[in-house]
Amino acid sequence: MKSLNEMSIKFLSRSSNEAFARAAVAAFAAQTDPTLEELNDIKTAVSEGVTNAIIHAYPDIMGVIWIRVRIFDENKVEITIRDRGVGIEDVELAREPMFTTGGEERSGMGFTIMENFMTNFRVYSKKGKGTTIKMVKHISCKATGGGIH
Amino acid sequence: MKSLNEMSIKFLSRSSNEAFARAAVAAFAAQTDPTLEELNDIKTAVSEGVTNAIIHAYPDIMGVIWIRVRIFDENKVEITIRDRGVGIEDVELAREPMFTTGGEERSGMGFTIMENFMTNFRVYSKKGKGTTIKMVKHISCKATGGGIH
Amino acid sequence: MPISHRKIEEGIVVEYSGELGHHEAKETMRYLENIIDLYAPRRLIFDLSKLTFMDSSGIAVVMCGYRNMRDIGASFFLKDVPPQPRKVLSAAGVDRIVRFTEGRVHNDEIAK
Amino acid sequence: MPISHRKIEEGIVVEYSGELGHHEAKETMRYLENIIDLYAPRRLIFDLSKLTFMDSSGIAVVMCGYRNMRDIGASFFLKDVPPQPRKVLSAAGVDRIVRFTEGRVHNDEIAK
Ligand SMILES: Nc1ncnc2c1ncn2[C@@H]1O[C@H](COP(=O)(O)OP(=O)(O)O)[C@@H](O)[C@H]1O
Ligand SMILES: Nc1ncnc2c1ncn2[C@@H]1O[C@H](COP(=O)(O)OP(=O)(O)O)[C@@H](O)[C@H]1O
Repeated sequence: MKSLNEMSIKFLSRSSNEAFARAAVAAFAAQTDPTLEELNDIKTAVSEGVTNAIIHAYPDIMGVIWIRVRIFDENKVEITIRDRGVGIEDVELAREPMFTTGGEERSGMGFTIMENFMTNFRVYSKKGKGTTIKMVKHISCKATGGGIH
Repeated sequence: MKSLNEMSIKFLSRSSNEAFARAAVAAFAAQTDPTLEELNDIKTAVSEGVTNAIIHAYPDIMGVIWIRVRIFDENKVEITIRDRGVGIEDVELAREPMFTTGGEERSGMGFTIMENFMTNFRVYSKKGKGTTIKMVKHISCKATGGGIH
Repeated sequence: MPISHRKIEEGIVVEYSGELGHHEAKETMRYLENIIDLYAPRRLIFDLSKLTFMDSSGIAVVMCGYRNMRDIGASFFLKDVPPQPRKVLSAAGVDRIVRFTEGRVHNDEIAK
Repeated sequence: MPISHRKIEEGIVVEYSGELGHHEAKETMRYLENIIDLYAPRRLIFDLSKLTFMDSSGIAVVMCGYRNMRDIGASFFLKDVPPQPRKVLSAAGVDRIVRFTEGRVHNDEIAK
């Protein structure tokens, strides 16, 4: 299926880049004319995915993070976040609410939020190879006519 | 010289992506703690460069545009915008204020604004191959301590 | 479209809000031209108080409004231009051609 | 730092403004802990009216403030939580543990 529009970004796994990453995705997704809540859901999910790559995928080194965003017909926004970090041994366990290897500073709710806030959510990971998460948000059609304008 | 932080973005030459491109660069550059005027200068220059790639580099086809932003020590932000479009025959002429091949809809002030609003500005272009512009903005150091935080 | 107009005693006020780049320029020019064709106002006040960003595409928009009004012997004003668009317009010398005004539009002020 | 505190009759108000993600979380937790160590207030009101964005990193920050206050037998409140952070906190069930309050903090309200 061909996308109507797409972009990708690539950046270093510095925590100072979290704000940039979520702002960039939100600015791109904004052209589907989402509601404020839909746009905030996307921004929140991206923040979770990027934070995971920064702290879990590259715990001790500076790595590279990729995000691709594609807009499809019928107001479907697909977001892919990819790292080449340590990977996840047991994805099912990692996705459990409250599960975290991050200690007191983490809530273990990242995956749960991505899953709840987005329409579809999938995780692909291989120990030692890295992790890719793919999520889709359906944008409600407005009476005034949504779509790319 | 190694950058302190960097990112790159890649997107289709749709005019609906202009707002995304300038917002993404501004969100990244914001971590150097610029003044509002400095950040607006960067946003404006990026908007000019991206608009040129969209309308002049790829007049009839949908092309790809790349932006790389690097932050160096001493609050130096370097922005590179690259297209693989038609290229510019005579760069010196193109840089003249008011020169445009875009007709009534363009003012011919894009290059002049990039040059005036940024600290350094260079254009590399080859007819039929594409255009790369590289611009640098020095961010003033604040008393409260600037730098990446 | 983030553009609207209203009639006042002094003429027509057109208000633009949000960002104005190349993506929004063509439709904005067409809007201004339509308003001028339709009303042939004595004065057109382009209210930019809610303009959050403008690049050089906006210069062509402003000059389009200015020329169309001049051609019918009428006057064109820019009202409440924020700092960022003002810097872009100044870089192009537009502030030496088009008249800027601030605050409430009064007959006496724009009649100067 | 976009965080500050002030004493009021009812206790201490800590106000956070801007975005709160992982990048800002550690410093924010430390700030809350320091305030609690320093003042051992009877009530800590974490004013989030100016919080523009929060992800799950903020859950750990809120729970850190809540636990530290509980450990000294004192109360912790979240004040004026905007919709986006509220949705994040609800997803984690924090709204069933921590008390939320709106508007001006009155002695009688938070004494409930
Ligand atoms: N990109 C990643 N690379 C490696 N491990 C990850 C990645 N994302 C998540 N994980 C693992 O999954 C766990 C749960 O993640 P999450 O639900 O987002 O909660 P949290 O980030 O608070 O720990 C993490 O603690 C970590 O062990
Ligand atoms: N990326 C590009 N690819 C091809 N031609 C370009 C590019 N950027 C600028 N030009 C040429 O240079 C001219 C001047 O550009 P500029 O000063 O930005 O003004 P304007 O965009 O208003 O025409 C353009 O009209 C065009 O002919």
